[in-house]
Amino acid sequence: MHSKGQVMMGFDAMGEKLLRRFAGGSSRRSLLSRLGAALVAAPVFPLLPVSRAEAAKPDRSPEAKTAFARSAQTKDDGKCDYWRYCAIDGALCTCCGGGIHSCPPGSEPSPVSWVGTCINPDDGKAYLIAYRDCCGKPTCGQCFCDNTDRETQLYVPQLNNDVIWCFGTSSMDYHCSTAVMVGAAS
Amino acid sequence: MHSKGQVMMGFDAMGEKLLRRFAGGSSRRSLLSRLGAALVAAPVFPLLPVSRAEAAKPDRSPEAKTAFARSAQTKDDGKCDYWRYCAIDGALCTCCGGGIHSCPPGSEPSPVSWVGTCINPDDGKAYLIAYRDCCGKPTCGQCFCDNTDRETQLYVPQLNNDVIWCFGTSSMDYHCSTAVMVGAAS
Amino acid sequence: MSRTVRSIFAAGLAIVFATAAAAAQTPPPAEVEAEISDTMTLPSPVPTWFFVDGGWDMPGTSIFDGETGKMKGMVETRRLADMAIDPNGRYYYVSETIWSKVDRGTRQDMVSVYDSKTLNLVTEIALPGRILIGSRKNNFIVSDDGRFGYIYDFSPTSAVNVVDLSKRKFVTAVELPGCASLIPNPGVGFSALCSDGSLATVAVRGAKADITHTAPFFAASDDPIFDNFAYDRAKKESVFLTYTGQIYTAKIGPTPTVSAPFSIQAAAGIRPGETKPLELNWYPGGRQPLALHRATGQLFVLMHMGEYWSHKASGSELWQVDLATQKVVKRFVLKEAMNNVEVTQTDKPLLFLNDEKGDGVILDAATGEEKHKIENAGGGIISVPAS
Amino acid sequence: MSRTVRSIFAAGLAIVFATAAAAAQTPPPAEVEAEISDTMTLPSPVPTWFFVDGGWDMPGTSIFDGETGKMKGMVETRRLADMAIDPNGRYYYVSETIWSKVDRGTRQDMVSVYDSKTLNLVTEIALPGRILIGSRKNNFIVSDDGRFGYIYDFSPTSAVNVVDLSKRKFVTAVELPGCASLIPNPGVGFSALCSDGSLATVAVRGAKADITHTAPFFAASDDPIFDNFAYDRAKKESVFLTYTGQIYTAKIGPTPTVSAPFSIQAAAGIRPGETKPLELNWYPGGRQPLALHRATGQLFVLMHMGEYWSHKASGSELWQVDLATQKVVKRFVLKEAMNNVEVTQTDKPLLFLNDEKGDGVILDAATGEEKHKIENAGGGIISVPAS
Repeated sequence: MHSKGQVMMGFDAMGEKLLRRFAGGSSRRSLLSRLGAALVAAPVFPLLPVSRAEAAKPDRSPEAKTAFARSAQTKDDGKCDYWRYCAIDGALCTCCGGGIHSCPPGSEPSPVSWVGTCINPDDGKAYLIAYRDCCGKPTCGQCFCDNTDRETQLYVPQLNNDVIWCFGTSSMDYHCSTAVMVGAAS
Repeated sequence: MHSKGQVMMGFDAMGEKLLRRFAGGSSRRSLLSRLGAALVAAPVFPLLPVSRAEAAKPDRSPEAKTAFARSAQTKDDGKCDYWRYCAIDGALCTCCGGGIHSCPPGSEPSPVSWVGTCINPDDGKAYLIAYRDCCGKPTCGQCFCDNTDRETQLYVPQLNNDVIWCFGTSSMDYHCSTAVMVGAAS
Repeated sequence: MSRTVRSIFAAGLAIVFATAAAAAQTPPPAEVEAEISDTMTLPSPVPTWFFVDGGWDMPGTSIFDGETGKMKGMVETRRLADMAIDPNGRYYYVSETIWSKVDRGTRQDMVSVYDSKTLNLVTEIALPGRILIGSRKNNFIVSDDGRFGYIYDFSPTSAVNVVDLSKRKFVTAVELPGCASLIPNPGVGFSALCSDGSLATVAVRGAKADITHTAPFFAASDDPIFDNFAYDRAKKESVFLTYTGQIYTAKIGPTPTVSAPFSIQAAAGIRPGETKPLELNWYPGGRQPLALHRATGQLFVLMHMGEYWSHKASGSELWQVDLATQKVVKRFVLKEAMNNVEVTQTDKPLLFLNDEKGDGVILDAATGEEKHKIENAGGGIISVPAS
Repeated sequence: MSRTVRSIFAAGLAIVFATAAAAAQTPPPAEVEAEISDTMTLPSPVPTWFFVDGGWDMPGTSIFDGETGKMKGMVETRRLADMAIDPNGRYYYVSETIWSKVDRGTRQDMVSVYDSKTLNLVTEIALPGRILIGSRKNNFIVSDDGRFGYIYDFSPTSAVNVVDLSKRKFVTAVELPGCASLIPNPGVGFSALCSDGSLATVAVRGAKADITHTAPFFAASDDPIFDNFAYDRAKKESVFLTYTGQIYTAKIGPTPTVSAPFSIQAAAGIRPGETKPLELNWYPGGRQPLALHRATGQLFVLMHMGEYWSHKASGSELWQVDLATQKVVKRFVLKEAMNNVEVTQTDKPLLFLNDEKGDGVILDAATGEEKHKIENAGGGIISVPAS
C-alpha cells in the first residue's frame, strides 16, 4: 500500500520551484533577501553570538541529553518517545495510515517544515529531522504528541512546532506530522 | 441587559410570514398540503390510532410520571433537571448568556422548533414547551443536557431533538437551546 | 532589508530553504540516507474495516482495520455530514453542507466523491438541500447496484433528493411528507418510515415518483422504531427495533411486507418492555443501537437497565439475538457503556463499539474478547462495507 | 400528496405551524402566559470579564464574568483565529482565515468586526494573508488609540498587515524578515521580537515603513522569550519572560530600551534557571505563562518543576512577582496544572486560569481563593479588556 509511484519530485527541484513560487516569480537572489524567517538552517539557527559556539559543537554527552533523549527508543515509531519525535507536535502520521516519512492516503506532505535535532540512542549521534506536516484532511485523532526539545517561539518559526506547516500544498488543513530523516547533524 | 427592544414580531405575523417563506411565495393553502413533517401539533402528534386516546388525556398520576418528571425542580433553569427541559438536547442558553426564552447576544431564535410536554412539579400540570434553538454562533460549551421524555425519531421531526432547528434564521450554526412556555397541554 | 538580516546572508552561513535544500547542500555521511516524503494509497474497502465518524466533536471519518486495530486513513466528513460507501468499492461518498464563510455566506449542499484508493476528492455533485442532523445511517443511502444516491432533505418540508452517481448529477427531489429514514428498494427506488406508523415506498422513474404506504404497523410517537435500523441487501430485508424492544423484519420490494414483531426481552426470557414509566427493565438504547450480521441473521443490540424514554442511554450489555429462532443467544457485558455498535460482514465477525467520549473497542463477536482498544476513535456512527 | 398525509388535514386536527401558531390557535388558560423569544444584548466590555478562546478543540471565544463566573456571550473565533478587543470598547475584532469549502476552495483572510453590544457581525475587512498558528496574543494587536490593527503574516515569508480600523480598510503589508510577536508602539507603529535576539521597531507612515533594531539582548534559540508576553499601554512597557525564567522590561517608543533582566527563581530565593538539561528546577511554562497586573506591577507566572526544554508544560504553581522589588511575593499552589493565565486590570484583581482539557478556574488574586470553577470554559488563550 506504500506507493512509490506518488513520490514527490526530488528536493533540489522542489526547493527551487518553491523558492520561485513563494517569491511570486522573482529571481532566486532577490528572493533570498526577503526570506528571513522562512529560512531553515542547521540544528540551531546560528545567528546569536551567545549560542554560536554551542551550536557548532553540540554536546552529546549523557549529561547534556534532554529528558526526552535519555528515555527515547528506536523500535516503535507509533509512540511519542520514538527518538525522531524530540520536537514533534501533533498527531503521528504513523498512527493515521501513514509512515515515518509518508502521508496517509489523500493527504499531501508540506515541502517546508520545522526541524528538530534528535539523538539516536543506538549510535548516540544527532540527526536533523524535518517534521513535515501532512495536509488536506481533518486532524487525525490518533497519537497526539508534543515534544519540545530545542523548540522555540514564533520569531524563529523554523524551530517552532505550533505553526501550521502547510505551505505550497493544495489544502492547508492539518492532518498529521511526519519525522523525515534529513541527515546527520553537523 | 435583557433587551425587549429586540423582541421578535408577534407569533401570528411570524407564523404567516414563515409559511410563505418556506413555500417560496405560494399560497397558504397549497403550502399546507406540502408541509407534512414540518407541522407541529399538540403534545403528542395525534395521528396514530394506537396513541390518540392516550394523547388526548395524558395520565399525570405519579405512576405515569417519567424518571425526569419525578425528580425535576423549578428553581434553577441553569441545571439539566429544570422541569421545562424534559426533552431538551444541547447547551442551555441560560448558561450561555441567554435566558429561558432569550437567545444569547448575537444569536437568533429559530421560529420553528421541536416540542416537549413537561410536567411542572409545583402544580402537577403538563405544559407545552417549544425548544427553540438559538442560531448563528458556534456551539456554546456550557450546560450540555440531553433529556428524552417522549422524544422520537426523525420521521416525527417535531418531536426529535437531534435536528438542527435553525430554519429561517440568517445562520444555521447551532449555539444553544431555549425552553419557551407555549401554553398548558390539553 | 534590515541590517541584521543582511548580515545573515553576508556571513555566508549554511542557510538553506526548508529542509529540502538542507539535505542537498550538506550531504549527510554515507551511511545516513535522506528520506523522501510520499503519500500512501489504500486497497478498495476491505470487509474487516470499520469507518468511524468523529461525531459532533471531531471532524473526519477514521478507517480502522478490525484485525490490527490500526487506522488506515480518513474520509473528510465534517460535523453533520453523512458518508456512504460505494457498493462497488470504488468511491466514498460524503453528503455535506458547507457555507462559504463557515457559518455565514452562501450555503452549498453537495455529494463529495472520494476515490477509495487515493482518498482524493474526485468531484462534487451539487444538491438543492439536505437535512442537518448527523449521526444517522439512513439519511444518505446508495442503491444496491451503486447507481443512485438518495439524500434526505428537511427544510423544514420533507423531501428526498435523488442523485445519479454514475452520471454524477442530481436527478430530482421527491416530496415525502411525514416520512424519513431511507431504505434502498432495488428496482423500485426507496422506502422510508413514516409518522403514521407506516412504511412508504417511493417508485422513482426519472423525475417522477409514486408514493405508496403500507398499513400503519408501529406507534411512531409512543414506541418509535430507531431510525438507525439495519438493511440486508442480500435478503432485501430491513430489521427494525423499537424503543420498547420490539423487533420487526420488513421484506423490501414494490409492496413491502412487515413481519409480526417479537420482544427482545421475551427472547431473553424476561418480561417484555413497556411504554409505562416506573417499570424497570432492560431497554435498547444509544445512537446506533443495533448491528446485523446478515449472513447468519444475528442481531447485536445495545441494552441498558432503566425506565422507558431512556432510548439514548448507552448500553452496558450487548445482546446477540438469533432472528430465526427469536432467541437471545448471548449477552455480552461491556466494560464501558457504549453508544454505537457495528459488525463486520465477515465469516468471523468483529464488533466495533464506541462511547460518548469517542473511545472505541473491537470485540471478537464469537467470544466477546476485546481485540483492540482505540482511544479517540471518534464518537459518531460506525459503518462497514456492504457484504 | 399521499393518502395518509391528505387524511391528516381532512381530519381537521389542531395542526399548527411550529409552536408559534400553536400559541395563537390554542390559547392557554388565563394563568399561563405564552412567552416570546428574544435576544439579549451586552454592555461594553467590563473590566472584570474574561474572554476565553476555545482553543484547538472548541470554536468560539466565551465571555465570562469574573465576579459571577457566568458566561455572558460568545465571539465567533474558529480554530486558528485571533481576537482583539477595541480599546474604546465598541468592537471585537477577529482576524481569521476561511476557505469557501471548509478545507478547500478559495482562501479568504479578513478581520471580522463585531459590535460589542449586540455581538453581531458589522463588517469584514479583507486581508492579503495571515499566519495559521493560533494560541497567540501578539499576532493581532490593536494600537492603543484603537485606530490601527497589525496582523502578522507568514507565507512562509514574514510580514505584518496594517489595517485602518476606523476606515475599515487594509493599508499596507510591511515585510519583516526574521521577526514576529507584535507590540503596539504608540505614535510610531509597532515593535516585534526577532530571531537575532533584538527588538525591531517599525515606523509606519502610510504605506511606507522604516525598520530599526535594538542590539541583540536575548538568545532566541537557546533561551527564547515566550511570544505571549505582556504589554502595558499606560506605562508603554512590555514585560518579557524567557524559558529559563529571565524577566525583562522594555520601554516602548521610537527607540526602545530593554532593562537588564532578573531571574524569577532568584527572585524567589532559589538557584536561577539554566539551559542545561539534567538540572531540575522550577521553570515557567504553558501557552500563556504570564499575566501582568499593570497598575501594581505584579506579574503572575505559571511555574512547574522539571528540566529545561519543558516550556510548554502546565504550571503546578502560580508565582506572583513584584516587578519593582524583583521579588516573588507569593506562590499559589494550583489544584490542577494550568496552561494559561490572565488577570483583570481591576483594583481587586481576579485571575483566570485554564488547563489543556479546557476547564477553567477564577481565583481571587489577593487570597488565591477559588471563586468559580468553569468546566469546558475553553482551552485557548485568555484576554481581558485593556485597563
